Amino acid sequence: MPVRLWRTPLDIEKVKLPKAEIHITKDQCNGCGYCIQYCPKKVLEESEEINARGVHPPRVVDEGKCIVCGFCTAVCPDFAIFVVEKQCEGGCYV
Amino acid sequence: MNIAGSVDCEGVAKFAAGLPHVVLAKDNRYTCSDQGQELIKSDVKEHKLNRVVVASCSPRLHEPTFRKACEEAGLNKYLFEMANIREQCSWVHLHDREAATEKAKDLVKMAAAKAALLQPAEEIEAPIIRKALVIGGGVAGIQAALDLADTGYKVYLVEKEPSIGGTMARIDKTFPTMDCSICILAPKMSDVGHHPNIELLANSDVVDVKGYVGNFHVKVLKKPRYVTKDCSACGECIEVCPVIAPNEFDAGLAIRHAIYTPFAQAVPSAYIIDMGICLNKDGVIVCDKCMKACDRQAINFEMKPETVEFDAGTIIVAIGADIFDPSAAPNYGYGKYTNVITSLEFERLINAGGPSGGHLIRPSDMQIPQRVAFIQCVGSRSDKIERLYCSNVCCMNTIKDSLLIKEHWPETEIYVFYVDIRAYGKGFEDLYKRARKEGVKFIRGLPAEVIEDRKTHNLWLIGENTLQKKLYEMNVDMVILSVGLEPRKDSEIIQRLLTLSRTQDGFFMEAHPKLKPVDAATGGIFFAGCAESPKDIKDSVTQASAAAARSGILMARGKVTVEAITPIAYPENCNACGLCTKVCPYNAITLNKELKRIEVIEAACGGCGTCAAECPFGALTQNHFTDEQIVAQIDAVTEQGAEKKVVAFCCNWCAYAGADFAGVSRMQYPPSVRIIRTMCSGRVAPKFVERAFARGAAAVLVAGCHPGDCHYINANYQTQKRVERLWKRMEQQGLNKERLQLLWASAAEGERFASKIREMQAMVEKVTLEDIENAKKVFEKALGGG
Amino acid sequence: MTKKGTVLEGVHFMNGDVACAEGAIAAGCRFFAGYPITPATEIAEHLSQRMPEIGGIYIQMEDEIASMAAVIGASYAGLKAMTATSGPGFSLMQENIGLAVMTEAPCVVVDVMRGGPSTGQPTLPGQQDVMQAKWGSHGDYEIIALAPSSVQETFDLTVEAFNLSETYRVPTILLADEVVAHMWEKVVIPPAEKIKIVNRKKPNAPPQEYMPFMPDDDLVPPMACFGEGFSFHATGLTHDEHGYPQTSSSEVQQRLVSRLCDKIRKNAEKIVRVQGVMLDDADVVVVAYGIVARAALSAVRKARERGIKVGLLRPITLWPFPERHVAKIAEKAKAIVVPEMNCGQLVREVERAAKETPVVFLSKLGEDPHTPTEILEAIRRNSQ
Amino acid sequence: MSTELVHPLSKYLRAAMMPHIWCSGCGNGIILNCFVQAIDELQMDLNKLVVVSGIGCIGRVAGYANTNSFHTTHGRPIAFATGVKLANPELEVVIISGDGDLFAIGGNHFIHAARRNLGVKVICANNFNYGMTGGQQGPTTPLEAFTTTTPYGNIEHPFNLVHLASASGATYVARWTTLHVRRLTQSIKKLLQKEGFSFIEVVSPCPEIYGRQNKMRTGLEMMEWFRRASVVEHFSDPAKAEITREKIVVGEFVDTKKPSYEKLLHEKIAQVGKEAGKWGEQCAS
Repeated sequence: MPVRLWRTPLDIEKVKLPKAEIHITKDQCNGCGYCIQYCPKKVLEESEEINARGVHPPRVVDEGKCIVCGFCTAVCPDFAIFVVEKQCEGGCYV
Repeated sequence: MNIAGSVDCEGVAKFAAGLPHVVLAKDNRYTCSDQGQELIKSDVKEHKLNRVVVASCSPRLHEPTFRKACEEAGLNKYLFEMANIREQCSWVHLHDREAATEKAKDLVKMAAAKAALLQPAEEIEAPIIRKALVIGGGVAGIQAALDLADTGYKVYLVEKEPSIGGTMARIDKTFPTMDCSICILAPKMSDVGHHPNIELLANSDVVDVKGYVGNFHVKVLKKPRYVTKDCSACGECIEVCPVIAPNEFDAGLAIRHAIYTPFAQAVPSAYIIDMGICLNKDGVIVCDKCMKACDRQAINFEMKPETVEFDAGTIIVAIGADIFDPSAAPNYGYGKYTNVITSLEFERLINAGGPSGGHLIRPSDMQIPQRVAFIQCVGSRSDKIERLYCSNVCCMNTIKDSLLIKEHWPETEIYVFYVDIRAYGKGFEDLYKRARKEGVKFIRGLPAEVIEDRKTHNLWLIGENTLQKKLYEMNVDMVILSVGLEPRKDSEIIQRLLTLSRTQDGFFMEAHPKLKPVDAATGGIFFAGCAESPKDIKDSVTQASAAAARSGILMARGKVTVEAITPIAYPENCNACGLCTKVCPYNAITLNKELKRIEVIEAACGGCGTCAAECPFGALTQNHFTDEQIVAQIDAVTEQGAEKKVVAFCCNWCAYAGADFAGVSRMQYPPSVRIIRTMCSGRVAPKFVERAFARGAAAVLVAGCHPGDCHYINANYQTQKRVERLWKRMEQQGLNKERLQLLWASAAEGERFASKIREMQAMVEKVTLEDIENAKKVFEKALGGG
Repeated sequence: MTKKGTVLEGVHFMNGDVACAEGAIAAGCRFFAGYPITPATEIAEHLSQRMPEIGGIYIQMEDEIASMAAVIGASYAGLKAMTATSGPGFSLMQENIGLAVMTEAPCVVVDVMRGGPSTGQPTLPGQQDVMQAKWGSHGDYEIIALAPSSVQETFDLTVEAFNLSETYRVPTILLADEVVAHMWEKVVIPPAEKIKIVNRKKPNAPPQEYMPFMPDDDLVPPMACFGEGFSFHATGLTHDEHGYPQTSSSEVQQRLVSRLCDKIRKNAEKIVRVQGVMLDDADVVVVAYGIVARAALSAVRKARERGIKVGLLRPITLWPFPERHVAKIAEKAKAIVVPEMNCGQLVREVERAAKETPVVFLSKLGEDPHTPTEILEAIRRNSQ
Repeated sequence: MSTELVHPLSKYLRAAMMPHIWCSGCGNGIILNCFVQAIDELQMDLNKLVVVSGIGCIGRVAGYANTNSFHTTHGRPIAFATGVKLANPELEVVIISGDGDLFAIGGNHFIHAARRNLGVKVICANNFNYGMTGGQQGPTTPLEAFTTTTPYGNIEHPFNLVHLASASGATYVARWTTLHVRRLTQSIKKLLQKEGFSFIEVVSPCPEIYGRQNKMRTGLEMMEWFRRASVVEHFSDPAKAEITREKIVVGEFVDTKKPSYEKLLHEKIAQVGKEAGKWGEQCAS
């Protein structure tokens, strides 16, 4: 019988998933859009504001969705974004 | 009074005595018994008999028995022939003694005619590869693999899941003894993992099987785990993996990560990455947390699927069964009401290692329920959802579960809604009694529906108590659906790969329900566990050991004797057209261009005889099913009253077995049909059909396995082509093509066969003498030779 | 001929190429990168034997471009480095000589001059690279070039070349010629401790404050090397004192390029060396360098025997050009005779410095250097 | 989303030189990012690290990495690095430069350094053209590609860099794209720990100059091409790894061991001379 997640798993409270703090150095962003495109959780989007380099830096849509994989940090050609793991009491829960 | 009940055996015997070549005819009871066999032996010796015909049951049942008797009497076993006057006569014409007797005479006459032309033959022997393939790593597959490996045979155990263990690994306790399921299974699992004779291919699929008994060539696709053998199962990677999904093992009641191990005792213990949910797609590593966490660098995203090839002499099919998905029975609200769970979900809840740590809790509020209802036969014994069979394990499982609840929370009120309670096995009844003593209430009559109370998430059960003839409306905290077992979704794949047949239920069909319960009809293949029918653990293990023993017997002998039903070639007639090489499903015939003739590899020959049917020059025929012998049978049938008879050619594995099954099930059909057995419908040469018509037969039936189920891979596709060609010809010649019928009927489809005969009978009655004459003219050429 | 593992000393008979190689070793050169070319090949051959003996590096590169680049790399990694070639290879080195100038990499380039242009006369002497030595690379810069006229001097000037390049952080060119290079003569090598050796200035600022191109009063910045704890950047682009590119700042370009020139120009007096013979009363002065100066000297002596008041001025430093010395003798002299194995290169500098004093040019091409007789003839003609 | 925290890698960059000069979507920044990440993971001694670059957009990388760095003339970084590495073998010398610099004007130095198995490490940013000079055809420009000097389509066959490198004797050869940042970083770590001549080709987007002329106007379009076309195949035949629109074989091609040139050289010196091993004595004094 195929497993369908129609019922909230009973141990969901026990699941520790990292919580993120996303830091964007807006004026260093050059607007390539890689962080937005390749974020596996689609946490980022292009903002309307225009930065010192005349581009639209990314904006965080939902920090809660971020799982701190750090790909945005690694793929950013301008060192304009980085993510640190939030420190919660005994780990953060879903 | 198997036969004599509806056939005048004495009369038949008298008739037989008058047949050409017959020097002795006897009426005797229980000829298959030892005394019966002794009688045959002594007569052979005494009367210097050189051919023997027995008219009794189906050759599929006792031909080996009588052949053995002949051999012991010094007569080559290929000089024996059988007339099937039970399954295909007495049992299907119970209420027409006269017609049944007439038919029996015909059948004997046909057998005698064929017998006169039988030739002694020696069986050739092919070596058997002393390695076995076991498909499926549930308790049945594990047991079979261990038994064979301990006997000393190399075993390839193929499991499609990442770990072996199957359904048993997920169960908490076993009935009736209340053993801890995983505690008794885990040691066997690790034995498999460590056994020097077992090569475990987990997370793998069998994708191709070629060859024949004793000489199978197997291709297995090993799906990548993305974790190498270096994995020490330390679990560091799980800690950091940020992706989660419902955990199959806990029936979705708990979560797992993208990298995971199916369960603590998994074998092999190496972890696996679920690429369906892992973030790393298209060869791009987005998240490398697990790689960073793994000291042993056991994670390798470059792993590709690999194909493993090996040879095996025997195959054990132990693919198990699926568990019925109750959302197909919407009236119980599964999938809607959180507090309606399945018996498997119950197992995970009550299991100390499960998501609730062994506490039976309501998913809605995590509270321990006070009132619990079990509903039986969910997915069993119901025509509404086309599950007509009993799933065999659910009753006892529920009784066991109810006792488990009582054990932990004696105060719980438990109601079991059932149709019948089937506690037939050893120790089962005691358990049932205990449950009742503990206060479990058994109520006959399944609820019509279950309704949830929006606020409390309690459940209302509404139905009729069929014992008290009273309607009930009952409120409980939790409902447990006792779900049934059903054939694996992917059964067709294995069926096609191994050319097996399945019953209407969809489970695999054994060679004989009584005498060959673990053999498949295809040589060298055996069944274990729920693949063949729903079973509890004990029966699965028993059958597994049986299957292991059966395949062990073959391998111990070290060689398989190929029945002497291989082609005979007459090179003088052969003009090297190569048609036979094209139709042979086994590539057992090769064309030697230099010598301008064909060569037959007998060990590779499956014995379908389609080559003989294809050859236009009479350069090929089939041992024991020669043109002459079959023609003799046709002539025998059509000697008298042909215009009222249906000449049927049935393949040994499906149609003929189906006809037997009709007999076993006492399905009644008109007596006008006379069955000529060939190994495969592919043996039926057009000239046989033509001859039948030329000799005035009212109708002809060619019957074989369903396309795709052919026991000779694809030989029955030739049958179809040939029949279509004949139909075309009949149309051109202004004949009613209805008179030639083609039927695909499996060994399980007795009714299908019976109704086809009924339908043809109706048609036969409309066939006029003029029609018969026209057909005679059209096909008269076919009378030459034979 | 040499004692293994030591710097050579004592009296030896050797040719100019070998003397140059031994001079480099004596000066502390521990890296040589080169490419075979006549007539400089023997320098490479000799160093391929000697360098390993004294723990130095010898490598034959894929071409002269690579050789020059490698030399700069070795210099930045802290070794005294040298390459040796002849006209065609010298041409290939020019771009990276410019890089050495721009990044102020101390190094020595030996150019054993042969007949050009192009492949020309590989086995015959020439003095045709004098101007290339000064102007060969693009852009404005000053450079140091020395011209030995004997085997002994080849040894001495090679040591001197290293000292100058280490002092001023500028590539220094030893402009020898085929005759000096292949001529065998007595060479006296003093004991190592007697040989004056100069090493580049090291920074005394702490790493975090260190600015790789911030000059001292002598306009020369102290030099840190890779791996010494000063992590710094150097580039061929116009750069500020941090070494960071400033490609569009006129002010930085102004400051950098003028300093690169001034550190030589303003120190010219300290750098320039000439040899003067019987100049005090000279009416005629012969200005000659390299092997030609040897013929000139004997011509001057013969002329004096005949009572002609003639003297010899031999520039040892061709670049920076000894302008003041020439101007001084020009004040008294009636004529200046300049014999060169080219169509007139250094003579232009002489004319510029001599002002009104007539300058007679004696060209010689495609054979052995001028003979004393030829020069004597010229002296006589111009002494009336 | 505060920004008071500093980027974990900022200590490896020369703050004064940031932000860099590269265009939006240029892959050079990603290569720099992966390079310093690798240095960080290896906890390398920056004082022993020398980054050498040549001319071209990526040439500026030497200035950005906060370590010993030298920006040479066009095509000559490997030749310069040869001097550095031989003069002080304890230095880890990494050449980071472009395809034109390393394989057109500098091609000779590349093959000879590889042949000698000089222990320097080369990271090549392959952007298929001369970006800094405005997008001219170069040694890696694909057939039929458009550049400012192939207005009718390129008729020159491009170099297959991984094949060239392995044929020339490199002991480590790998190719990644700027999308494969994780693998690239791991690969660079491996490169930095190899003894002999090692080479990584990084296929890198140049949307502003190359992309525009070839129907890939943005970095994203070029990265999507990499995602579509690249197949990870370790130790496949480099000869069959030409880069096409349809397929970019990425992965490790060569990973072998043989003594480096400087190792053999200094063994000779030790055996011949007495003073071997006194490196930088001139500097030290």
